[in-house]
Amino acid sequence: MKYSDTVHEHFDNPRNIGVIEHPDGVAEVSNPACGDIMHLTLRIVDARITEAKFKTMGCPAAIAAGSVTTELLIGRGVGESTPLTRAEVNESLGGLSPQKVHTSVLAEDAVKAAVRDYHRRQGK
Amino acid sequence: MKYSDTVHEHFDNPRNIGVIEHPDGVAEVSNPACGDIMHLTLRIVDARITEAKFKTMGCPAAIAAGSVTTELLIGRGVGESTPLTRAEVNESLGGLSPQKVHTSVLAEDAVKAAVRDYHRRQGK
Amino acid sequence: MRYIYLDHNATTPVLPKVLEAMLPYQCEAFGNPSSVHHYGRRARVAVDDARDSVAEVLGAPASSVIFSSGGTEANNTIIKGVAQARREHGRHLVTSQIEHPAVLDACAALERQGYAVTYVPVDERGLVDPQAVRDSLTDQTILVSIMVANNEVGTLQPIADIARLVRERGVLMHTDAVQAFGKVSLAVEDLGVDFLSFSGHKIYAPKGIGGWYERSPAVLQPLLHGGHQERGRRSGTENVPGIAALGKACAIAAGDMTAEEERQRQLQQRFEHGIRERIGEVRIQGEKAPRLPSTTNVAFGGAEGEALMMSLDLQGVAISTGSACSSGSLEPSHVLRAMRVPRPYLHGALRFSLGRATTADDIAYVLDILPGIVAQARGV
Amino acid sequence: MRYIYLDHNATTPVLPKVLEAMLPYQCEAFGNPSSVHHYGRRARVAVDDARDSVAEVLGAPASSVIFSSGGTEANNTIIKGVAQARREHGRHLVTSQIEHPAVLDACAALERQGYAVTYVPVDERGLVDPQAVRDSLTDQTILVSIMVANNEVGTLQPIADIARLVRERGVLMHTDAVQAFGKVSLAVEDLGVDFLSFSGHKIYAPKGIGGWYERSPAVLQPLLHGGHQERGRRSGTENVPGIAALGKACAIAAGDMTAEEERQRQLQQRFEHGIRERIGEVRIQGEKAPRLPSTTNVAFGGAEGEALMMSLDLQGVAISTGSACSSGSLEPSHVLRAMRVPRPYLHGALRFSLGRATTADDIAYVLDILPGIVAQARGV
Ligand SMILES: Cc1ncc(COP(=O)(O)O)c(C=O)c1O
Ligand SMILES: Cc1ncc(COP(=O)(O)O)c(C=O)c1O
Repeated sequence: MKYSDTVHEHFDNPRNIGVIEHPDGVAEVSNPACGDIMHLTLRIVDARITEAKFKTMGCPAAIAAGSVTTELLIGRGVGESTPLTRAEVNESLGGLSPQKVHTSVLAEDAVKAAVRDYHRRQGK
Repeated sequence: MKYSDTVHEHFDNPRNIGVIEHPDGVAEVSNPACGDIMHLTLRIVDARITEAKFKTMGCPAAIAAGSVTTELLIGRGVGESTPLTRAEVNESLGGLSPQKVHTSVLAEDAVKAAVRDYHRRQGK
Repeated sequence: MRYIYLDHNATTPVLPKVLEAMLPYQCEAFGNPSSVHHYGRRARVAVDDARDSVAEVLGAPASSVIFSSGGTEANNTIIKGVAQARREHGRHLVTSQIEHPAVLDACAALERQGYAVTYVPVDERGLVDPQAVRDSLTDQTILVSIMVANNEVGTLQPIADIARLVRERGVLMHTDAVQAFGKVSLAVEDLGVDFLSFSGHKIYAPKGIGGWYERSPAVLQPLLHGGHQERGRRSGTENVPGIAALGKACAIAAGDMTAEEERQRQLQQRFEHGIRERIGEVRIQGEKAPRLPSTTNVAFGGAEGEALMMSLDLQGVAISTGSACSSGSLEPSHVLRAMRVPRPYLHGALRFSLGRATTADDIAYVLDILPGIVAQARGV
Repeated sequence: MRYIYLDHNATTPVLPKVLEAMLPYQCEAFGNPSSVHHYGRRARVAVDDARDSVAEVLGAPASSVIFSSGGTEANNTIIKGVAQARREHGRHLVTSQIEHPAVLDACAALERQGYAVTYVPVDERGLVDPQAVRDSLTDQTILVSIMVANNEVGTLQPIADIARLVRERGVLMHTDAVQAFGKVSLAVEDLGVDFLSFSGHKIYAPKGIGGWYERSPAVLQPLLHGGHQERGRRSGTENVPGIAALGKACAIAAGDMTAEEERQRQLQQRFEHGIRERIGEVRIQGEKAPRLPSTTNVAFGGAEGEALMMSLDLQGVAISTGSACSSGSLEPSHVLRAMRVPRPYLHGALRFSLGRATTADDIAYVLDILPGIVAQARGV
């Protein structure tokens, strides 16, 4: 497996690891094929993400994807469209190999599910 | 091609090269498949070979076979049976490889033909 | 940083003495063994001498040893070559579920050509049952191929028992001995096999050399046709330096095989004991089975193998997750699945493989850092 | 004794700089390129770099270069691999009567499996007629394989012309470039071929490494199945030191190809002129054809080649009779027969092949001793 320097860097120093207590949005998604699990919690104020934390049981790409996802999310709005796409995750990581793009899909899924959870809590 | 030390030695210093003038038996045999030619002349006194010379256009094994053949022949009688067999030639050369045994056959053929020529000249 | 290489099942460094044995044949005695002049003859002598050394490790006549480019070529030649030569006798082969891809994929290629292949399962210890092999034989079976030692978990199969049952039925028996060759005693007469593959780069010879043993008279269509090298069994200019190196590596292996096996056995016990003492939720594959002393496959529940491997790499420790050959794929290892490793462990397996250079100090160092790395991976 | 090696078409010594380029990957950066840890990554970089160097010599993208154990494996893979992949399209192949045994015997193996093969003749200069190739094509033809440079006589075939006619008909074109690679310019786009084989040990890299170019998308069933190395086209642990060496040898060859070609051309002219001046009844094969500057095949009427060769060997000069690969057989060379060399010359042919180390002095020395040796052989 060949990873970009960015993946290595995030793997080595993952940002925003952990769980937000009393979050505004939460999700846990998994990929049964490879066993990767991603847990994402968001703090959302005035429809804008102010805090994001993740935990994963996954390969280095999954860890890097979680890390970069939280970084990118902070400051973004949660309107109609999803605040983050798998393409952005992939690109921010310097390009994942075909065997590893699924980790960016997992990240996007987690973001969508956490935002959905937020909207549901808002009673929308 | 792997040759024994004996073949190498005979190739390097072939014995009895040349042609006996006014021989008592002479033969030239050839192997059309590989192009080898062997010319053998014998001096025979009282039904015993006293001198033998050979010339060949052939591979190192053929040269060694000619050389060892002349050495072995000298002193032998020319009665009913052939004075020299291919097996003896082969053995004296330390064993020829399957691709090269034909040179001992060529030598035996030359000996037989030269002895036949001797008997014919004797009017038998 | 301290570098510790614990991936000897993937490949090994060339030993200095082995390098020394091959160097003369690169720049100086560089002739082609097919050449008749003195450069060629010197190369030929090197090849013949090396063949003797290899044959000695196998207790076999030198003429039964054929050199190839490695274990993959040997396995492909034997499996496809017997299938081709025996196709009028039948089109069924038997192998196991835990073979190396060089055997499994060669079998799959034959399946695409209309052959049938039975993949015998293993038990949870990673062992093939000889009776299961016997039961899989039909009157169409032309070859059985079962490995001596598994590359991922190190389990040693009961080859002699299997071979006896197989050859009783008049079926040919092959064993992929790539991981066992030079490490444990392998006399072909005791094993009773018709074919056995080996590879140089697993025993401190270079990459690009290997070969096989074949019982004569051999039934095998060659895979490589050409200049009739190796008595026509494997054409192509001989890799003379590689062959000389393999000969030397065999001589070294034969010289201290039992002592080195015992030394590694001690380290393995210390290592596995240490892991159990320091880390919870671990599972050592094939723990109860006869195993290579070099190989410890351990899975950490709730952690992901690749992440563990990369954390170790960052601290200078080189190991592997599944087999080096199939890493880079998403699937959990076919060997661990065949052994029915439970799901929580399936993605958290590491392979540590020891070698000649491994010291008790190396083991202690890894035991020091491993608990923290596992905890971190479980915690992310 | 003075030793002069004039058998470079059989094999070449590894150049010191090439040896230097491969040594780090034996004992130190010895990782398996499939491994993810730093040992593996360093090996992977070496393989990638070498692939770039090889691709540059061919003017091809790096992804079109596949490494193998040598020229024989490359030829076998391409010929059998295309035959297997295309067998539903047709079962006819075309090659020439003067190919290397690695092509001819691979074709013969296919004939035994029910394929038909046309062996196009050559003229007395040793050249294939492109029209003859075109005329041999049928709607069953799946592959044409014609070598660039012949190993015994050095003649250079009009590959670009042949390839144009062949590909016009939608048929795949392979060329065995083992003897030409690194010696004359070979841009695959100019040649217009789909496959091209090469070998390391003919260009001062070690024995046991080679490979092929394939135009993408490639139609080819791999010969070696297993760990999916070389993008699945050729499985088996990569011969990293050999690959690094081949990369270096290519870089060296690319560096001075025209100058070295011209230098050898001068030596060749001097040599052939000298032979004609000093010895009667000689015949230089393919004298009038485009030829490698390294190769002089000369036959001495009424003398026997092997005896000449051994006499030269006794005086320190290493040469070959026919091809190194087929020496040891009784038959006169198939190449000389295909060129209709007259009978008195057929058994008296020698191949002198020059290389980087050959000097004008070496040529002068051989010209000094050769007349006496020929006279002696004619006289025995
Ligand atoms: C059990 C087994 N068989 C075959 C092979 C393939 O051998 P090689 O790497 O020499 O092609 C390997 C090594 O990768 C192996 O471990
Ligand atoms: C024209 C040609 N093709 C193929 C080969 C075979 O290559 P290798 O020796 O690398 O197997 C050779 C060399 O013997 C050759 O001269």
